Amino acid sequence: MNKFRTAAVALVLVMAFCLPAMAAELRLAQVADVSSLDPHKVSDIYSANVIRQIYSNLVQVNENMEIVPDLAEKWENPDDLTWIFHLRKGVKFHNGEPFTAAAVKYSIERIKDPKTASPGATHLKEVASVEAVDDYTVKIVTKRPFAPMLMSLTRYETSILNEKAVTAAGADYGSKAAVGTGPFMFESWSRGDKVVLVKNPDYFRGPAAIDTVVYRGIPEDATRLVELESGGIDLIPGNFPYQEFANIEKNDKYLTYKVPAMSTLYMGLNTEVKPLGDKLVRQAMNYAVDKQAIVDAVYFGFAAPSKGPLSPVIWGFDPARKAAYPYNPDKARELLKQAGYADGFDMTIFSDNRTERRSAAELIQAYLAEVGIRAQIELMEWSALLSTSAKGIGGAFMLGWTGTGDADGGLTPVYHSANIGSSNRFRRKNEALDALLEKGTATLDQEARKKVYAEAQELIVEDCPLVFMISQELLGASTSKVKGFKLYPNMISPLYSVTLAE
Amino acid sequence: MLRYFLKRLMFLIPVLLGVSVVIFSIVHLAPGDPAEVMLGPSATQEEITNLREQLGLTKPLYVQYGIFLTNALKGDLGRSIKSNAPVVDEIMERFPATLTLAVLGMIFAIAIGLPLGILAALKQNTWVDALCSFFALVGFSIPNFWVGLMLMLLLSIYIPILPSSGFDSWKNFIMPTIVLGIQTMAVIARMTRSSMLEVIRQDYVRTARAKGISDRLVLTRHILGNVLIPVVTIAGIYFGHQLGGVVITETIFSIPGLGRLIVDAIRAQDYPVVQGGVLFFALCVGIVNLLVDLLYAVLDPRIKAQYRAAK
Amino acid sequence: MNNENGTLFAPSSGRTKEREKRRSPWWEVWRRLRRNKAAVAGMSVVILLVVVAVLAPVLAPYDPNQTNIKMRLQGPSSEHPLGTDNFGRDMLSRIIYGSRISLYVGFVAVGIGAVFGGILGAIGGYYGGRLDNFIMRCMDVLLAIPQIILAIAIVGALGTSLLNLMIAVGISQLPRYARVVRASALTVRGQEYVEAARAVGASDARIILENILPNCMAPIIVQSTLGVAQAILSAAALSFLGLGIQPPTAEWGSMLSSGRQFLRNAPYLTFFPGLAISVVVLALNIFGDGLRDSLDPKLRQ
Amino acid sequence: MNGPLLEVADLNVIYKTYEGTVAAVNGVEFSLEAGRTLGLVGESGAGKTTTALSIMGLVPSPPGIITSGSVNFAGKNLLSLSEKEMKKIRGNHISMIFQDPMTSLNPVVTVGVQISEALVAHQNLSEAEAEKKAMEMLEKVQIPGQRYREYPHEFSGGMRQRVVIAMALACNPGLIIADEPTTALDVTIQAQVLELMRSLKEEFSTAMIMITHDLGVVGEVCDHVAVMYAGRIVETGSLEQIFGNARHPYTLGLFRCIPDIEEETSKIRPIEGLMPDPLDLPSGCPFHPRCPQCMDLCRTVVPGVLDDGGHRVMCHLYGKGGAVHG
Amino acid sequence: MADLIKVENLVKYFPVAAGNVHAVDDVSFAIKEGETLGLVGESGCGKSTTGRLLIRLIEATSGRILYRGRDIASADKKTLHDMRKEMQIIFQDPFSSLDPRKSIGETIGKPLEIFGMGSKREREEMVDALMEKVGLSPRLFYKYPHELDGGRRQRVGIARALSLSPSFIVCDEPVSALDVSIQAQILNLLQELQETMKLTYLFVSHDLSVVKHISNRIAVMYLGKIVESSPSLELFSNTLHPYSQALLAAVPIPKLDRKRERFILSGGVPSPINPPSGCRFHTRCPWKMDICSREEPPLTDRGGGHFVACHKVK
Repeated sequence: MNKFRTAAVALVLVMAFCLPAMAAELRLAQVADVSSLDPHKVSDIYSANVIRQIYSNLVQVNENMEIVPDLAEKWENPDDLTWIFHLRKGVKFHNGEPFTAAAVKYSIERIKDPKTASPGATHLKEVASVEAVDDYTVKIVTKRPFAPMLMSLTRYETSILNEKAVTAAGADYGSKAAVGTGPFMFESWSRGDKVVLVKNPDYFRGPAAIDTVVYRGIPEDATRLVELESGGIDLIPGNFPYQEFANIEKNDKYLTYKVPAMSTLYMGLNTEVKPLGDKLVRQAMNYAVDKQAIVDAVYFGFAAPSKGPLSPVIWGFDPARKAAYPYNPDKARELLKQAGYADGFDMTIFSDNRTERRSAAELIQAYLAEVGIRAQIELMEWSALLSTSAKGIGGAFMLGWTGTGDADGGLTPVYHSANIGSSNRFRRKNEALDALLEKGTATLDQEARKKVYAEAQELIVEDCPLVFMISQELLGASTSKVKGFKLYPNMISPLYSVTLAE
Repeated sequence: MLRYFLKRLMFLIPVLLGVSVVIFSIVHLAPGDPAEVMLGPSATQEEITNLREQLGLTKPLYVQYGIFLTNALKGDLGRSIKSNAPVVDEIMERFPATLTLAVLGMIFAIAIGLPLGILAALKQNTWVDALCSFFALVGFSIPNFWVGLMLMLLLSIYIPILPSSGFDSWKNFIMPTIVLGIQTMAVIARMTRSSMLEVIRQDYVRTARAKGISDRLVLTRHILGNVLIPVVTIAGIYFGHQLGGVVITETIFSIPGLGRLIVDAIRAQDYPVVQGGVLFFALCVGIVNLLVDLLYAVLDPRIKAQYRAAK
Repeated sequence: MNNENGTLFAPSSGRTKEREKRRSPWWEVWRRLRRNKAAVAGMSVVILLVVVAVLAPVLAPYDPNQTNIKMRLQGPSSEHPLGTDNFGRDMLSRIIYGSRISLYVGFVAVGIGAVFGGILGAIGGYYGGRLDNFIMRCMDVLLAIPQIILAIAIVGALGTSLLNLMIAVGISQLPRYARVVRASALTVRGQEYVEAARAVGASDARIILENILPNCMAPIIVQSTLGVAQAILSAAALSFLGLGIQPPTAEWGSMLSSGRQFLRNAPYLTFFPGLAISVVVLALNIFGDGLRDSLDPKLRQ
Repeated sequence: MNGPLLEVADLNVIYKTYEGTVAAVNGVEFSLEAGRTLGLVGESGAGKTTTALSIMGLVPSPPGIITSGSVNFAGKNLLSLSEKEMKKIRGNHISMIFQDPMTSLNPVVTVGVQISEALVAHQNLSEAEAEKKAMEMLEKVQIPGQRYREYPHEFSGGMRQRVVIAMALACNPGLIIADEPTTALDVTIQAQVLELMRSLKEEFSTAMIMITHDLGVVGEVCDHVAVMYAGRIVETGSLEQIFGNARHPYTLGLFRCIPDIEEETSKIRPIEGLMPDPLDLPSGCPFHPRCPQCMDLCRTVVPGVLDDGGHRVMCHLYGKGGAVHG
Repeated sequence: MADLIKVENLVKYFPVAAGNVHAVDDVSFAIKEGETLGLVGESGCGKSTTGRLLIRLIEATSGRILYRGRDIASADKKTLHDMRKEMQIIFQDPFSSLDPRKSIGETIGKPLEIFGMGSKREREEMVDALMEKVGLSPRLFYKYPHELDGGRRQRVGIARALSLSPSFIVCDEPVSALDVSIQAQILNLLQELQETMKLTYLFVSHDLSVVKHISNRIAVMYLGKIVESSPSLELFSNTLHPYSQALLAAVPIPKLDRKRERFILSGGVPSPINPPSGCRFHTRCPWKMDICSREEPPLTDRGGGHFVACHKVK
């Protein structure tokens, strides 16, 4: 009896000491709270980050943006239209349901169902049918040869869901329930404040090292940083304020992370607006802006002048490319003269109010003024900017592009003339380019594809329906106790391998 | 009297209806489209149209309003376009933070403003009065977002004793409470002072003093009772004002409240959330006004009699 | 009946009578105002600000929009007394130019609010009844929506621009003018001199123009002075939230907003614009208070 | 007690305003025996209310300053008492009734409490005892005692003034100062209230100063009359002396101004001119610019006081003049 | 002399939340040209309302107002406008009856301007003449009301009323806000003007001695009704209605050795919203009979133009 009591007390004591160490909790701050945890219903990066921890896909990308197996162990193309995936066995959803091919079929069909109105449907629009050959084999048939298929399946939008969980939660799926096969399970979400995840002890690669993940949304740069310093959070996975990065890099209390981002910033030109339809004028504008100055002033050096329409980390980027249009105001003036605009002209730059874009616009305005182009800045709400620019905005517009990680996703929506009226905001039809882009999609041989895209990139740079700006870098920071965190170029970094040191 | 309040409650209905029309028109007038926001820059026309249909945005505006109204009458404010969660849930999850802030701000404002105003009035035309009045005037004049930033600079960065975001512990509330309450505090102090000065001049105060009762009794029984009526009015008005002020406070201190929800929703054109949120705010303002009216009846027997007499 | 056409009072012998000097009631107000030291100080600051705004090109040491990346985020120095911002623009020059926008926004927004609110209030107050009821219910609706949210929604709908910002602030201020004017119109309407004007055959329009409005001026002026202060604050708040002012226009609220990201390294970017707003608003409020005291008929006796 | 209950001597009160210094009360002197009633008559701005407030120690300060004088009440100079000692006098030994019954009652406190608080403050009564006494006082002014818990707005104007009277009489003071207590009331109500005051004064044998502009009211309730003009008492005496044999031109003028209701045809003869500007009082006799019998002397020299068997007149017509009295 | 103005069954109800305020309830009287009718009563009895109804500053609920035989209660806008020249009003409160933002000259000249009389210059001279007429120095032309004392302001009000040379003036308690010495000046001025300009007055007042002094006839009002009306002297020598008697007895008189009976009414005036049935005075009347609460006594002539509405008086 006495022994038992001593043991019990000892146990309690041990537990008391161990508990804080055992309950390893990782607290992260993003710019915003998630909007939903239903992968088929969201399109924002902050939700994507959390979704990435909860769900798995058939395939995934690693930190170099290379495609690696996830729920599919291997895959093959019996012909140009067919994709066969062999699935991992013994995987369980967080609700205990087994993962089978039926789940894949359900998920893909749910995305494609117009009733779902999934923002991710675009990634699977070439899919003609999905078929569960057996419990662990899935066959996807595309409408035409579709090379970017695998990249599409890595997207968070194409995460695999469990039908039973979705049906059970009904309309509350994504806000009160989220069931995947990922390393972390959904625990709670206090709207506007934080999402709490706990580790999935049954994760197919083995349980994660950390027990709890808390995602918070802190919109203010300064506040996020102050929170990191005061110990309120452990990790800022991207969106670290540029102006503070140099300081924190020097501080050995913190670990910093820096990778080139998939996204680029550019100033689009509506080529239907005079005189932006004139290629000489567009080229002049490209030469007129000192991109390095924007890198320095807006990004505090954490970016690089664009070498073309694609970021260097996108598959298909032509490594031979040099910076597009280096700063050359004299040439710009000359081109303008050639185009008949020696005295410059008036134009408007539209932007939303995000600091980087607005600041870049202000600098562009100053540089354009030096070659005689009188630009006015007009700020709009993001929604208005998207809508108006799709319909043809009255001038230039500041926009960024991330794409899918594949050259197709980086080029086709933006430059193919079929997308005029929606995502081709330059409203520029270039038949040669259209043909190249179509060819790129249909060519399954990856090396041949790369050549096609290199050609396309050159064509775009030359035609320049936009002013190329910069490819930015992603910055992150954590306290030094966070180990094993890798920042991914697509800004969606998995936390599975992260550990917390004492 | 109960009937009077029921009637007053009924009067809220046309106001809320007006609010819903105003806000519905404003948000739908805005260029842009929630479907486009949701689908992002890469969306095709087809996808956008599909989503618009799913969201019921292709119907004529008056039909949309009709649907909104009929559902709202059933207590259903629809679902957020962005998160697909019921707007009522969205609001209710964020309301506690906002309410806590607004109430704390009001308590702060009254706890500081009232004594300040009383002191200033009692010491009228002395340096104490000048100091109190100037303090109140400054509180009334400085932008609260600036106060927030300066407090944060001081108390989170230079002398890091208070957290700059979140709302988990009592420490989280100190700075937001000050930021939110400072203007109301100033207004209450000013109102208390001028109301005190007015009441002090009243015949009945002179009568009370002529009775030779103690100054304390004159103050508590004869002056304060009458001073409180305009102060309560102004506090009521500023409670509504504070509900608006939470937008800024919540932004600065990253507090997940209703103000930020509505502003984010306005920007994302999440119509149902905007409509629901603003209506809810209007309802709060209405209810606070009603509470103020109730307080009048407690404070002033004349008003109580009016309520009784009202049919 | 008596003589027609008032001939009973034959013009008296020429204009020989000496009259005492005209001293309008405003003179009285001015005399009282002059004695109020605080109000004079407030007024001086406001006047100074107007002068600064007008003479901005002369006073500002630099072009407020001249970027100079090499000189960015320099702390206060003799060259740049208030430092430079993230583009190397001189903060002092930007604050000097910012006074133009702040005053402009303040006065135009109040103009919009006061004119429309005043008209609605005067109509409601003078005619009363259902029209009044309807106008006031509309004002209730506007009041039920928190001002800043209403303004954000309006700017969201109309688009971001200086004009729209002023309209938004003006509309959100409208109810208070309507109420103030209505209240004084109601009081004035009940005065015997309005009855007297009707007794001598004055029309409604004449009464509103010649009796009601001039006698509502005091509260309108006071409210407007304080309203300018409030409008400057509201506009700054909207700019702070990123609505309203187009870059690179120097405006205090948006300067404060963009300086916020440098709060840790360059707090002077937020400190000085905030201080500028505070001083101006404080001055206007002090002046408005003084004006109220000078105009208050209760203190006249 | 020997000597008069109240003796005011050489009282001077000024108000400092932005416009300048207002000489509100200039060397006022009078006395009042216990149980008697003095009517203090004059037009607006004559300094009646300021005189009353000086006795109560309630002259608003700033802007008011009592520059000199003494107010002896029951042997004590009230002007030299501390505020604390004054509090023991106010409402207890001297109480005051103000002009407007609509504003002199606190709207948010029950009339009962307003009556009883003086009792609690001065007579060491418990709340319950004070309540009982207050109810008695209400009955005394012909208001049912059970209306103790009602608020002022539930009473009519006449009843409110009776509540105020009850309040003033609660501690059975030696002196009541009534400042135009019936001016705001209709004539029939005024008659009721005056009647009530008269009978209560008898019952409580209280001395009273009745401030009024209405000579008729003076005639109804007063034993003595003091006529004020521009901060001075220009004539004082018993009711018979003033009403039967007024001597000062201003007093005479006042009587002639009032249409006589009992005569078949009445002639009124107004006093010409206007009240002097209190910021800039005329030199000499303050009444001289309006006086039909004005002499050269009047313009420069303030007349002294001629005392004729208690009938005191301050006019050059009746004395050798020159010296200011006292 | 003929009746200048004749009022028949004049009624004015003000609707309020709790019902109708019976401000003026079936009142009839006439005023002869060049005479003064004194309308006397306590506050709230409807005397001022009657005055305002007469010159149509407020619209009557029903009843006829005949001015020189013409019904003006239903006159159209144009006629009404012309009528303003004939009928004017002097207000009680010398503070609120003058626009504080207008100089004395403007205030007095405004009616002339409205009726387009003379050039600006001529109008100014007419104003000077008017000011002299009412005993104001034309030097005060540019003064503002707040710079004047009550008596002078009242003179301004009188000058304004006289500017259109009317025949009929409603004097609404013109002296009750003034000090006695000034009151006498104004009363004398009004009498003087009446003689020189052949004016007809309706003189509304609560002060019996003033009314007696200035009026040819007096009507006593109680709760919206005329209870007694008679030639001035007759009313005082032979007061018939108990209310009139009480009113008369209540007036304090500044005289020694007066021989008057004490006659003090109990209670206050009932609410005009639901006035008592029958004779409205019955709740306070010392002579009250059964019939009084049931039947309303008609205003009947007791000889010599002395009308009284009382069941007891036979």
